[in-house]
Formats: sequence, structure tokens, C-alpha cells
Amino acid sequence: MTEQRKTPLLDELEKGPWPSFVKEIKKEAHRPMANDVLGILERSYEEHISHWKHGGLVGVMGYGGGVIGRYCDLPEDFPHVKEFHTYRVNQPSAWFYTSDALRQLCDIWDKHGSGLTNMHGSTGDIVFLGGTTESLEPCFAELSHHGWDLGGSGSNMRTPSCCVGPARCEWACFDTLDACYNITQEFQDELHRPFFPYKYKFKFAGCPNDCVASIARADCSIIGTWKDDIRVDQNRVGEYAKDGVDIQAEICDLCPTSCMSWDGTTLDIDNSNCVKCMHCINVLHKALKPGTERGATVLVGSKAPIVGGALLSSVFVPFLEMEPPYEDLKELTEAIWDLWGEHGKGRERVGEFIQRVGLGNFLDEIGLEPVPEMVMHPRTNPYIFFEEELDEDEDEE
Amino acid sequence: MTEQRKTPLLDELEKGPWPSFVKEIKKEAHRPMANDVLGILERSYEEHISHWKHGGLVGVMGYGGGVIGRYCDLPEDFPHVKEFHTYRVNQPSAWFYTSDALRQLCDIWDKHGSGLTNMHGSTGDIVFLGGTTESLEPCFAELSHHGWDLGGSGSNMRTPSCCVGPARCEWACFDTLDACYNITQEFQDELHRPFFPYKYKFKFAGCPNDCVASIARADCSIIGTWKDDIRVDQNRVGEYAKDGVDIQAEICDLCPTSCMSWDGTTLDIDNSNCVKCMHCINVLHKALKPGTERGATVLVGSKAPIVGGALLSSVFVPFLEMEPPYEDLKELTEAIWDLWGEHGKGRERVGEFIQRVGLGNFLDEIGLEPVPEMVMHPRTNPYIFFEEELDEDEDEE
Amino acid sequence: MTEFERKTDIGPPHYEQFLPPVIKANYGKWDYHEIIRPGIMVHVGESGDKLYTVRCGSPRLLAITTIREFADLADKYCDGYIRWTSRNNVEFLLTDESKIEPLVKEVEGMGFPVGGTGNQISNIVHTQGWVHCHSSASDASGVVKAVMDELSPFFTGEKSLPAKMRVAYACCLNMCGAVHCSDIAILGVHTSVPVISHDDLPKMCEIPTLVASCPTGAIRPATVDGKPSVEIEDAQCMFCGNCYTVCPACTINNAETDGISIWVGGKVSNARTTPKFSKLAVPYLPNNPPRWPEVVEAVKHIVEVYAANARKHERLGEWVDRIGWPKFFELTGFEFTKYHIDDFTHAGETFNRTAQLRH
Amino acid sequence: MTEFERKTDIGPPHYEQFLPPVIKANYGKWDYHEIIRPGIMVHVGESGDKLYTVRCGSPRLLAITTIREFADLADKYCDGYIRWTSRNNVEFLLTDESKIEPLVKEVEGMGFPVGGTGNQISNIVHTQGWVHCHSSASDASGVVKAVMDELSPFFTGEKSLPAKMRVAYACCLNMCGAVHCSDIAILGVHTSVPVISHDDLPKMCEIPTLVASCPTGAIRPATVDGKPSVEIEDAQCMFCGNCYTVCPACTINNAETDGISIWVGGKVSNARTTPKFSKLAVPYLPNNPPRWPEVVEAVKHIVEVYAANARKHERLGEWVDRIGWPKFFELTGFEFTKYHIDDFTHAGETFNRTAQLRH
Ligand code: SRM
Ligand code: SRM
Ligand code: SRM
Ligand code: SRM
Ligand code: SF4
Ligand code: SF4
Ligand code: SF4
Ligand code: SF4
Ligand code: SF4
Ligand code: SF4
Ligand code: SF4
Ligand code: SF4
Repeated sequence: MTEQRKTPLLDELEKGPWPSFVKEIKKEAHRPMANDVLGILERSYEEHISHWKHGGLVGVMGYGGGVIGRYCDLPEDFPHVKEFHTYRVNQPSAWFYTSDALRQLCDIWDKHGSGLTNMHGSTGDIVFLGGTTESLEPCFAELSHHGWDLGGSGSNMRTPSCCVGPARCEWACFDTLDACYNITQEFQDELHRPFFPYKYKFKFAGCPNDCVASIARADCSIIGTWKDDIRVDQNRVGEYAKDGVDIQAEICDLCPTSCMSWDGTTLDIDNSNCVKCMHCINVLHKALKPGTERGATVLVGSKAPIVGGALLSSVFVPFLEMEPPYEDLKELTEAIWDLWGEHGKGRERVGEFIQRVGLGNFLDEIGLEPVPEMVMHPRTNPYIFFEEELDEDEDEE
Repeated sequence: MTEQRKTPLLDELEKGPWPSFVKEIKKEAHRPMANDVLGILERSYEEHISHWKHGGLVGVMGYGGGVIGRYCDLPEDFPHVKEFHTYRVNQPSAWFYTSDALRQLCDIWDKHGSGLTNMHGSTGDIVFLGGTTESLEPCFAELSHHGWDLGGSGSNMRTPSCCVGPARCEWACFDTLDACYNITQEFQDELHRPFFPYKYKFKFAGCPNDCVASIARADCSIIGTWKDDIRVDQNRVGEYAKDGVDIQAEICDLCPTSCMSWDGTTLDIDNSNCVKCMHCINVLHKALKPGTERGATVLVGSKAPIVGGALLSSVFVPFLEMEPPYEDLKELTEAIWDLWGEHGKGRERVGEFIQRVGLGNFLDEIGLEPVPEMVMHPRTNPYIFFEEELDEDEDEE
Repeated sequence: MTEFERKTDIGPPHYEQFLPPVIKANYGKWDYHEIIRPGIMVHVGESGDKLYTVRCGSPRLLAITTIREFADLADKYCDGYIRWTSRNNVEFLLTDESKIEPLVKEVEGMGFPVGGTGNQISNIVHTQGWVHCHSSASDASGVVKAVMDELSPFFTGEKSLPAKMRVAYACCLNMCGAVHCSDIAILGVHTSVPVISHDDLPKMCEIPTLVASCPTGAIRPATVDGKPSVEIEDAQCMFCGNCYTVCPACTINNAETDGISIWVGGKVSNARTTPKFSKLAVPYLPNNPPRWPEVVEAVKHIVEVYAANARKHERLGEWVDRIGWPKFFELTGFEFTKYHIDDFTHAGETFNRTAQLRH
Repeated sequence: MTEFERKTDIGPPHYEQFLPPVIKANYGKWDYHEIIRPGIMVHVGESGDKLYTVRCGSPRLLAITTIREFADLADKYCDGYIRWTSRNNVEFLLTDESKIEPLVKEVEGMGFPVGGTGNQISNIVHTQGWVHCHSSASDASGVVKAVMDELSPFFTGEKSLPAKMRVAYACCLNMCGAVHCSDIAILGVHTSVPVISHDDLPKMCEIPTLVASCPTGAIRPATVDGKPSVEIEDAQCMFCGNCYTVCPACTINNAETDGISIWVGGKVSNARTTPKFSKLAVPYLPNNPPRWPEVVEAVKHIVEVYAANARKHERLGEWVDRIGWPKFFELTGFEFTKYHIDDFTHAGETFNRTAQLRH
């Protein structure tokens, strides 16, 4: 084996209390590939610039996504990272593993790649960091043989992800793990074969705490919520008060709708004005619980800034039952994909598309009724595109 | 004199408790002009449509504004309103009059026009409703002879207006009447001779209650405010409490920054967090008063929807001393006019212009320092037009 | 004409000559005020001087006959001093308390109701309409009269409200009444694509200016039977009328389809909450002169629902912000339609981007 | 390869096979949880069963060597059960309380700190940087390591905060870390106009797509020495790099001018306040590997100012909303510049349109 690259700058990053990615790379530095990563990275540290080039189209037979091609611009100096592609391996719901499953993945990657990974990528996939074009097919064959499949990349449905939900959280308002798995399986074709205008991401959060940041980074954000009253154990509330929680200041005063009152003994909630923000439940978690009539709010359209500026998802369905097989969610999804697929421009995310064509028109087309919950407030500008017989609006009472 | 037009539809509007504009028109119906107004208006009521045409350029010698030309589209049926122009006569500050002044105006209008007026127009002018082209010069000569001048119309400075302020209000933080008069006189040329891209309006409000709606309908909104502490007469506060005002609920809980506290005897204000909203002073007006270190906030850019959507004015100078001769305000105004005048498109209000070129660039050009008070929050999108040597930003502490 | 010396650039007369002595004496030194009863206020100076104000409603369109009568009243009761407010009400300024009642009697006898102070509904700021403007989608004075006849108990004080309630009217999207920040805004709307007179257009209008005037870019230059003109892409037109403003040959007025929309929840003052735009409540009601019953009914309904549900000091928009828009539509029974969802430039900024919802 | 049966469209393995028995037994029936101490939680089922979680920090970039060691630990202490979090921390899942301490000792011995729960600062969500991406304006892992070395007391619990504090990093405006809603966002920025290689461009890129990719329309088709290419209007370029994403011949990376910006006050949860975007705090700091001292210093400073001033349960953005942005800039000493004022599409919506101000 070749001797390890000298990396004086990177070595600085082996110091300090936080675990070091440099140490991680060095753990695999006996492999030529990881060793060249050290070298080329050190070069970037010296020169303050990336030495990677755009990836061409690389992938496995029959799939349009799942692999990000990557080549370095210094193949002479670093021949072993001339090709340095990443695989996106679809993670299990909520990132649960057994030690055997992990070893299986490691053994496969040991054999076919750099030995470096990201656990996990930002979308949620297991990321195998750095493989050659040649290794793609054998590696994929071995992965799929053992029951692993690739995730998404390119203009297709991206790998869905979900919070730990009912597996380890008392607040889950629907089965995030099952919904995530079910949707991923239902749309395998859309996941592997790009034929959308751009990427489309799903994220499932069991409650409004949104532990997978779905509202910020999923074209379709499914966030658990409930309809009925918050369940209150007044005794446990009392214990919190005894233990020094200032119920008035820490709970009532921070409720977004001020719908709670505390008289020193009972916590009274006007549930008709509760907007399910979770705060009181978060703080008094032994005493308060979400209601039992549970489902989810479906929001659409969030994305990063490119091109029109970042977006958060906005309300489409205020409350949706989330029982398998999730027919309503699937129908809504297909209606959205049909419209966006037909009329969306290349590299136009659905959130941008909706703004271009107008939410009202978009709803018309997919057959969803407009409801006030969809907007913070009705329009303020008088530029109304009147259409139908206007008389319909006359009987406004 | 011709006999009065039959107006069965309009007659319906003579009924009811609210004073009737129909009665007003009829009071002058002995004049052919007012009589034809009745007729043509009745026709509009029958046909659901206006019978007025665009006005051509009519006006008085040497002025580009002050008169709105108006012609009807039924000159045969209503010959006396063939020409039916309006004069905008510049009102005195805060619309104060003596009976003699009113009679003087009435006599002039009696002689030269329809005998109908608007007291007042939305911008603030005395509006003489309906005169012929021929009558313009003599009417103006007589008006100006008696010390009255025309207001603005067209692409020029419009007639400034102001709230009653120090004349009859304990909250005025500067002399709105004097400032309004002073600015009107200073910019007579800009008022009468259109050479701006579009209209430019001034409105002066003595305090944040904004009784002239300046923040909604003035390109330059000057709103009185103060720097130091609210003056509190605790005894008078106590009396309010005794008289049944719930200080906690009606005052403290409605303070936008929750900077007040009430222990049943003293009202404590954290003035460093008071945003001068006026609410507590409005309700407890005998007990609370604005501070004594007074001035105004200057905001720029409000307008109606056409073309880009309605705008409210936004903060330019958080706190400006408002002492005669108002040099700072005049300098700022001229700087704004120079830039907008040179680069503004036709019919582009200054508020729209600022958004097109960017507030940051606009401030650069007029030499005003950016301050955080100008925005609700710093930018959220990363699309920064970096310019100068970036090192300046390095020492950020 | 020679008898008069024509002057220019003299500006308005100086206000000082119109101020009553009590105001000159207490100018900027007022201590406090009180609303004695709806429409009647006293302002007390630090000096102890008292200025009484009697405010009465006005149709704004006034005959000189009436103005002269006001002048006579001013002489009789106010030493000749009188003013108008920023909402077009008349204010008689007295120092002699004993003269208040007789003045009230006389002015109300003339048909001008006293009121409009404090949390009363004040006068409706409005515009020209069919009385004087070419682009009006409806009349102004008539709608205002019909609505105020219904709301007058809220003006005079028979009925009262939790907070100030400002109603405004504008007869087209130019919004000369600046209705865009009113508790209740009544707005005339055109709803048909402008009809172009291709003969007049070349004579009357500059085509580039016309094309540029359209907020949605619906207007394109075109040659119509040999002559230069424009064509309008119907689907892109949202009837703002700006093309008509700059070009008389693009007639937008339409007797059949012009109508009225209603907007709610705006405010101007900085009290408690920051200034707010009005939001769409009812997209379209028919033009129904002489008394516009549908409009009157809708406005009255909003006022009553607000009065019944809002808290003290809570402006209409503040009330809706507290209860939420879904509740507003539920309480009023107004239908929420696609028209209520913004689809102009900043539409996305109005979408509800949170899971905080009442269910 | 023949030894393996290649399959497609099978999707991920079913999660159930990876769930520990205690989770299967209490699935969806958890009663409550407690944070025993930073990094160690217990979740109690309605059944009374207890699931212990030991969370440790991770650099996210992991060698298979390390993953195998984690697997061994899982076998030794957790019956083989382990998971990762949405912020890339590792969570060991135990049922035997007595095994917690030895596990903590061993995992910390390996150099992986236990912590990151509750109001501790958790792991920094981040991206590829110089390790794997072509468009990175800076490295990702390196900046994160340098910052976390400084913040680690807030992770382990030596120091604590008023509320959750989420820090994220992205190496270019594509924001793969979705940093746009983080309490503190560290963002790599390009600040120079892309350099076009006119020879490669025709071969590598579709000109219409390239032209369309520019948010500001700064790119125009042009013919350069006979060949079809594009030109960039420098003044219109705000360095987003989208052209580089679609066209390798528009190189935006620049060793001299690439740098890092810092954003604050974003959040994702719906707790108390609705989700918020992060706002610009520091427009530009130099790229200074290997330890980016300026960036580390600025982030640490923000955390400390926040810790010293915010109220309990108050996220950074909620704190600033209460005290106002002028106060934030005063307390941090950061300079407020024209760069902080939005000038993109919806800029006007961020202007301060009220007289409500602290003076
Ligand atoms: C690997 C990953 C970052 C990581 O280190 O974890 C990643 C890496 C890249 N992203 Fe991403 N994105 C990754 C998650 C995200 C996320 C976060 C998320 O999905 O939750 C976002 C923001 C959310 C969103 O989708 O808007 C994100 C927004 C983008 C964008 C901007 C998209 C937009 O509409 O604004 C681009 C640009 C593009 O698509 O051309 C992009 C493009 C890229 C490319 C393919 C670069 C390019 O221009 O081709 C990067 C390849 C880097 C490499 O060499 O491996 N990546 N990308 C993440 C995927 C791993 C996984 O599958 O788990
Ligand atoms: C008379 C008056 C309405 C009234 O009944 O009181 C009025 C009447 C007209 N306005 Fe106005 N505006 C009047 C105050 C306003 C206001 C309110 C204000 O000034 O406080 C506004 C909204 C605030 C603003 O300036 O944005 C206003 C916004 C407009 C606009 C839209 C301007 C914009 O930038 O959006 C137009 C269209 C235009 O200028 O071409 C307009 C145009 C017009 C024209 C000249 C119609 C036209 O297109 O040429 C109207 C002439 C009517 C007529 O026949 O007499 N008028 N106009 C008001 C002036 C009287 C006075 O001088 O006191
Ligand atoms: C006379 C007038 C000024 C003038 O120069 O003409 C005036 C005079 C006073 N206003 Fe005003 N306001 C006047 C138009 C306004 C406007 C502008 C408008 O309506 O177009 C506003 C902004 C309305 C809005 O926010 O949409 C206005 C918002 C206020 C407020 C804030 C109310 C609120 O809580 O939002 C106060 C404070 C209060 O009433 O408690 C106030 C208070 C007052 C006081 C009590 C000030 C004082 O100490 O004298 C005056 C008696 C008010 C009353 O009617 O009870 N005035 N006031 C205007 C009377 C118009 C009318 O005839 O009704
Ligand atoms: C394990 C994890 C879910 C997963 O599937 O991996 C998780 C788990 C829990 N979250 Fe979370 N959250 C997790 C990511 C998130 C995220 C997403 C993110 O950070 O990208 C958020 C949104 C953050 C934001 O708003 O920017 C998030 C916002 C919350 C909140 C709301 C905090 C707030 O007041 O805004 C709570 C409630 C609380 O902590 O009081 C919460 C509470 C919890 C609880 C207490 C739920 C429960 O009863 O078990 C869990 C233990 C949290 C802890 O660390 O103390 N979790 N949580 C994630 C751990 C990430 C990590 O390693 O640190
Ligand atoms: S999102 Fe809600 S349900 Fe899911 S893990 Fe977080 S707190 Fe639990
Ligand atoms: S969940 Fe939120 S909104 Fe509902 S009561 Fe609790 S704090 Fe209030
Ligand atoms: S704006 Fe203020 S100062 Fe002027 S009249 Fe209204 S309350 Fe008085
Ligand atoms: S003026 Fe407004 S902000 Fe200031 S203390 Fe009174 S209520 Fe609070
Ligand atoms: S609002 Fe429109 S129609 Fe009414 S006066 Fe103004 S411009 Fe004319
Ligand atoms: S009415 Fe408005 S939208 Fe329609 S064509 Fe004219 S300018 Fe354009
Ligand atoms: S943020 Fe930009 S540079 Fe970093 S991985 Fe994503 S695309 Fe690449
Ligand atoms: S970097 Fe962005 S703004 Fe500049 S040219 Fe490229 S796409 Fe346009």
C-alpha cells in the first residue's frame, strides 16, 4: 500500500473535542482512494478552492438516479479519485438499523468503494462516498441482492424521510415510519426514473414540532396534528408547578393564541382556539398530550433559494386522516404531479410553479376546494381575474 | 330659469337620515349647470354608467396643474355641463376657516361656476366642482386677488395636508400646521409646474395616530413622535382604574411590546421598549402624555394600487427634529426629487422607483445611512450584490 | 377682470388668521380632551381654557347655499370659527358651553347629524363617481348615502362599537379615497376587458405608453385594418383600468358587468398594531342604484358581526387577526373563493406557511 | 457478480426488522420521556417499559471502520439496535439502565461526545464542500469541525441555552443543508462574476437553458470570436451560481473572493411562533482554512449574546422579534449595511412600514 499523504493543514482539524472527519478519512487511508481524497482535500485547503468537476451522467442500468457522478480536475496528481461518484442508498424509515445490517453495508462498500460514507445525506439517504464508474453495477447488484435499493437524484421523486415518530415519541399523530415506507414503495418508478420537471421531496413529521424540518425542505410536507382536545392530567400539571415551572409565564404567556389560563390549580384550555403549536405539550410533556382524533396537515412547496428565493411549504389540506393505504395522499400527489408534470418548466419546483400559475388556478385544476386556512389572509390587491358568472358571489350570506 | 330636471331615481336618495348630496345639488338647481348635473347623473343612475369623458389639458396661464378638465359625452342633452372642470383650491392648514373666508369663496364660485363644491377633496383641496373653460382665468384672478391659490394636479407636488395638531390636540409632537404651510410655500414651483415623473404627496400627522392617514396615501409621510419617557400622572391613572378601566387588560395587554406593568397602584413603563404606538396614551389620555423630546419619523413611498400594488410608506429617518425652517426635511426632499426626477419612469411613483432600483442603492445615491429601523428584518434571500472591498465587513465586532 | 390683481405662486392663505383666539392662546399647550357625548368634545388647555367642538356629518358635496348657512351658524355660535376634518365632517368651534345645545338643535334641524367622534362610525371618505369621473365603476355619493343612512345610528351614538371603525369608498382601482387601509372598504370594480376603439386610438393615445401601462402585460401593439393600434390578451386582463386612464380609446366602463367589492380589516393608525391593508371579503356585488341594497346589507352585516364579537379597543382587523380568517368567513357566512387567494406579484407571501391551524 | 441476484424497484428494507422488541411492544403507545442528562433520554411506555437512548455526536462523514465499531458497541450494549437522527447524531437504544454508563465511557473514549438533547446545541447539519462538490464556496466538514470544537460545551451540557439552537451549514446557495430556517446558518458565498470558458461552452451547455437559469436575467446569448456563447452583465450578477450548476463552462469558484456569510433567527418547528427564515447577520467573512477563526468567532459571539439575553424557551429568532433588529445589531456589534436590506423580488415586503419605533 502507498504511504499516507502529508496533510499539515488537515492535521490541524484532528485536534479539538469534536470528532474529526479527517481522522475518519485517515482510518481508510490505507485505501488508495481515501488517501487521494486526503491529498486533494489538502490541496483545496492550500488553494481555497474545490477540485471537483461537474458529474456526467453515470448510473446503474434501468435507473435514472441514485448516483451522483463526480470527477476531479487533477487526475494526474490524484489518479485514484479521477472518478469519485456517490451512491445514494435508500435508508430505512427513521434511520433504524441492526448491527448486522450495518456490517452488511460496510462489507459491500469495503469491497466496491472508498470505505467513506455520510450517515446520512441531507435528504436522508445513506451516502456511499466515492466509487468508480466500473464498480457501480457490481456494487448495486450486491446491494439489491441483500435488499437494499438506491435513493433518488435528478428530476424525480427524492428519497422520502420521516421522524422517529411512534417508534419512540409519545406525540406522533400518525405512523410516520409506515407512511414513509408505503409512499416510497408506491412510487418506486417515480423515484428511480426521472420524468418530472425537477426534484420532488416528501418528508413526514409526526407532529408540529417537525423533527425532519419537512416544512422547510420538502415539496410535500406531511405534519401530524389532531382535531380534538389536548388531554390534560391536572395533577401532573400541579407537580410541574410545584417543581418550579411558572405555568403563567412559561406556558400561558407563550401560547400563540393565548387560549390557556391558569388559576394556580387548574390549567384551562380553550381548545377551539388552540392552533396545535405543541409548546405547552413540549414543556409539560408528562401532563399534556395531543388529542386522540389524529391525522396530518399536508403542506406543499418548500425549497431552497434557487431560483425564485427559498420557500416554506404552504397549507393544502388542513386535516387529512393518515390511515394506510393513504389513498387520499396518493390521489392528491398524482393530481399535483400530472399538472406540474405537464405544465411545469424544466428545473421549476412545484412551489415555484404554483406561484407562477396562481394557487387559485392550481387548486381548480387539481380539484381541491379553496379554504381560508390556505392563506394568512385574503388578497390585499384588487387585481382579480374574474371568470364565471359573477352572480354566484351575490348570495354572500 | 329652466325648470328642474325630473330625477325619480335620485329622489330616492333624498330620503333617510344622512344628509343628501342630491338635496345639495338641487339647492343649486336654479343654475343651468347644476340642473344639468342632476339630469346627467339621473341618466347614469338609469344606465349604470358614467357619462363623463377624459379631460383634455385645461388650466390657467402659467400653471400646469390645479384644474381637472372634464367633458360630458351627451353635450346635446346636457349642454350646460358640456364643459365641467374642477378647480383644486389649496386649503388652509388643517382646514380652519372664518365665516368671512367661506363667504368669500362662495361668492367667487357663485359668480364663476356651478355653485357645487367638495369640502374637501381626498388630497385636501377645496374642490370647486364644475366650471367652464372660459371661466377659468377670471375665476383664478379673483381667487388669487383674495389670497387663494390653486392646489396640485398632474405630475407635480400635490397639495400637502396636515392634521389639526397643536391647534386642538394635546398629542402633537410638532407643529403640523406650520410645517404644512412652510413646505407648501417652499415648493410653490414644484406644486404648480409638473416636471416630476408622477405625483408626489406630503402629509403631516402630529403623532402616530396619524389622523391624516399619511402612512397610507403620501409619498412623504411625516409622523410626529418622541424620544424620551412617556409622562405619567399616577394619580390620574389611579382614577381611571377607579372609574372601571381594567389597566391590565385594556392597557398592558394591548401594548405591542408588553413594556408596561401595573401592580394595582403604579403603572410602570419600560420606555426603552416603548415603540410610541400611542395606545396607552389614547385610552388614559388624562394621565399619560408623550415625552417632551419631540420630533417626527419620516416615511416614504405610500400610494394606491396602480401599477405595482398599494404601498405604505416605509421608514427613512427614524427621528427628525421638526423645527422651522425644516432644513433637513427640505434637503432630504430635494435629494429624493433629484434622483427620482432623473431616473424615474413616467407614471412611476417614488415608492415604486425605490423598489425597482433597490432601497440600498437609493440610500447610497441620496447619501442616507442604512439603519435597521428601515426594515422589518434583514434580507432572507442570499442574493447579495457585493460591491466594495469585502474586507470592510470582516471586523464585524 | 381688470378689477382683480391676478397673482401666482402665493400658496394658501396663512392658517393663523383662521384660528379662534382660544386656540392661539393654547396652541400646543392643550392638557387633555373629553368626549362629552358623541359629536361633542371639549379640549382643555393647561391654562384651563376650554374649547368645545361640535362635529356634524356632511355629504362632502356641498352647495354654496349650505356653506353660507354654515358660515351664518359659525357667526351665531362660534364667533365665526369653523373647520372641516380629514374625513370631511364639519366642526364648529365654541368657547361658550351654553351655546352648544342651541347649535346642535339648529344644525340637526338643517339635516346634519351630530356625531362621529370616538368609537362612532365617522363619515365615509369617498370619491367622485358618476358625479364627475370618467373611470368610475359605480357612483360614489349615492352608495355612501345609502350606506350611511343604514349606519347613521353608529354615527350619532344610538349604537356604539368596540373601537374606531373607518369606512371608505372608491369608485375605481385608482382608489382616490385611499380605501386600501380601511376597516371596511367599498370599491367599485370593472370586470370586463376594455373595448378598444381602433379608429380613435392612434389619434388619442401613445401606443408605447399604453402598452407600458398594463400591470400584467396584457396589451400588445397590433395593426388593425392597416392602422397602428393594440390588442388585449383577454386572459391576462384583470380589469384594473389603468389602460383607460392613459388612453380614452380603451373603454373599460361596462353597464352590465361593473360592480362593487368589499374589503375589510385595514387600519392606518400605529396604535397597538402596525398599519394594515384591507383584505378582500366580498369579490363582487351588482351595481344596483339608486340604493345598492346588496352593498348596504353586506356592510351592515360586517359591522354587526364585528360589534357582536370584537373586544374593547379591538379594530376590525385586529379582531380578525385574533380569531383567524376561517372564523371570519364562518361568522359572516361569506363564501371563500379562489378570488380571495392572491395571485399577483407577491402572492406567495400571503400563503399560510405553517402547521399552526385551528381544526 | 453472478453470485448476486440483481433486483430493481425493491425500495428500502422494511424498518420493522430493525426495531428493538421494546419499541415493537410500545410502538405508538409511549407515555412520556425524560432527559436524564444531556445526551441520555428515557422514553416510558404506557406499559411502563423503558427505552434508554444514548445520543452521541458524529462528524457525519464516517469511515466503515467506525461504523463497524458502532455496530460492535450496539451488540455489546443494545442487543444490536442503533439509529441515526435527522441531524446525523448516533443514537444507541438500550433497555438495561445499568449499561448506560459503560457505554457512555466507551463511546466517549472513542472520541464521540454524548449530548445534543433538549436545549443543548445539536450537531450541525451540513453538506459536501471540498470533499465532494464542485460548486462549493468553502469546505463544509472543516468549518463544521472548527465551529463545533468551540461549541462543544453547549453540546455536552457543560453550558446550556434558553431554548433549542439549531446551527446549519451549506457550502453554496443551493443550500443542500436547508440552512434557510436555522437559528444560526453558515453559508458559503461566491462574490465574483462567473468566468466563461467560451471554448467549452458550446460543447458543454445548452445556451437557452443557461440563459434561463439566471434569476436576474444577467446572462445574454452572444457570439464570441465566431462561436455561439453567452455574456454576463456584471452589474446584474449577484453570484448565485445557478449558471454554474447548469453549465460547467461558467466557473464561479474563486479562491480569492469566495467566502462565508452568517444568518440568524430561523426556525422550523411550529412551537409558539410559526416557522421562520434565517436573516442576514454578517454578509461576508473570509475563507480561512484550516480553522476559519473569523467564522468561529462570529458564531460563538452570537451564541453567547443570545445565551446572555434571551428568555427561557425563546429561540434566537423569537428573542430578536421581541427586542427588535436594531437592538440585535447593537448587542452583537455587527455592522448594518446596505447588503442587509433586501433588494430581490419581494424586497418591499420587508421594508418597515410603520411609525412604531424605539427611539
Ligand atoms: C448530498 C447532498 C448534500 C449532503 O452532503 O448531504 C446534496 C448534494 C448536492 N445537491 Fe442538494 N444535496 C442534498 C440535499 C439537498 C437538500 C436538503 C434536503 O433534501 O432535505 C436541499 C434543500 C432542499 C430542497 O430540495 O430545496 C438541496 C438543494 C439542492 C439544490 C437546489 C434546489 C432548489 O430547487 O433550490 C441543488 C441544485 C440543483 O438541483 O441543480 C442541489 C444540487 C446538489 C448537487 C447534486 C450539486 C449539483 O449541482 O449537481 C450536490 C451533489 C454533491 C456531491 O458531489 O455529492 N441541491 N439538496 C444531499 C443529498 C443526500 C441525500 O440524498 O440524502
Ligand atoms: C378629486 C379626487 C377624488 C375626490 O373626490 O376627492 C381625485 C380624483 C381623481 N384622481 Fe385621484 N383624486 C383625489 C385624491 C387621490 C388620492 C387620495 C389622496 O391624495 O390622499 C389617491 C390615493 C393616494 C395616492 O396618491 O396614491 C389618488 C389616486 C389616484 C390615482 C392612482 C395613483 C397611483 O399612483 O396609484 C390616479 C390615476 C392617475 O394618477 O392617473 C388618480 C387620478 C384621478 C383622476 C384625475 C382621474 C384620472 O384618471 O385622470 C380623478 C379626477 C376625478 C374628477 O373628475 O374630478 N388618483 N387620488 C382627489 C383629489 C382632490 C384634492 O385635490 O383634494
Ligand atoms: C379631527 C381629526 C383630525 C383632523 O385634523 O381632522 C381627528 C381628531 C382626533 N383624533 Fe383622530 N382624527 C381624525 C382622523 C383620524 C384618522 C384618519 C382617518 O380616519 O382617515 C385616523 C386613522 C384611522 C385609522 O387608523 O384607520 C385617526 C386615528 C385616531 C386614533 C387611533 C385609533 C385607533 O385606536 O386605531 C385616535 C386615538 C383614539 O381615538 O383613541 C385618535 C384620536 C383623535 C383625537 C381624540 C385627538 C385629540 O386628542 O384631540 C381627536 C378627536 C377624535 C375623535 O373624533 O374622537 N385618532 N383619526 C380627524 C377626524 C376625522 C373625522 O371626521 O372623523
Ligand atoms: C431524534 C429527533 C427525531 C429523529 O427522527 O431523528 C428528535 C427527537 C425529539 N425531538 Fe425534535 N428531534 C429531532 C430533530 C428536530 C428538528 C429538526 C432539525 O433540527 O433539523 C426540529 C426542528 C428544529 C427547528 O425548529 O429549527 C425539532 C424540534 C423539536 C421541538 C421544538 C423545539 C422548539 O421549541 O422550537 C421539540 C420540543 C422540545 O424539545 O421541547 C422536539 C422534541 C423532541 C423529542 C423530545 C420528542 C420526544 O418526545 O421524544 C425528541 C427528543 C429530542 C431531544 O433531542 O431532546 N423537537 N427536533 C431529531 C434529533 C436531531 C438531533 O440529533 O439533534
Ligand atoms: S416530529 Fe413530533 S412526533 Fe416526530 S419526533 Fe418530533 S416530536 Fe416526535
Ligand atoms: S398547543 Fe400551542 S396553541 Fe395549543 S394550547 Fe398549547 S400552546 Fe396554545
Ligand atoms: S395625529 Fe396625533 S396629533 Fe394629529 S390630531 Fe391625531 S392625535 Fe392629534
Ligand atoms: S405607547 Fe404603545 S408601546 Fe408605548 S407603552 Fe404605550 S402602549 Fe406600549
Ligand atoms: S377612484 Fe377612480 S373613478 Fe373615483 S374619482 Fe378616483 S379615479 Fe375617478
Ligand atoms: S384593464 Fe388593466 S389589466 Fe386589463 S388591459 Fe387594461 S391595463 Fe391591462
Ligand atoms: S450546498 Fe452547494 S456546494 Fe454544498 S453540496 Fe450542495 S450543491 Fe454542493
Ligand atoms: S451567478 Fe447567478 S446571477 Fe450571476 S450570472 Fe450566474 S446565474 Fe446569473
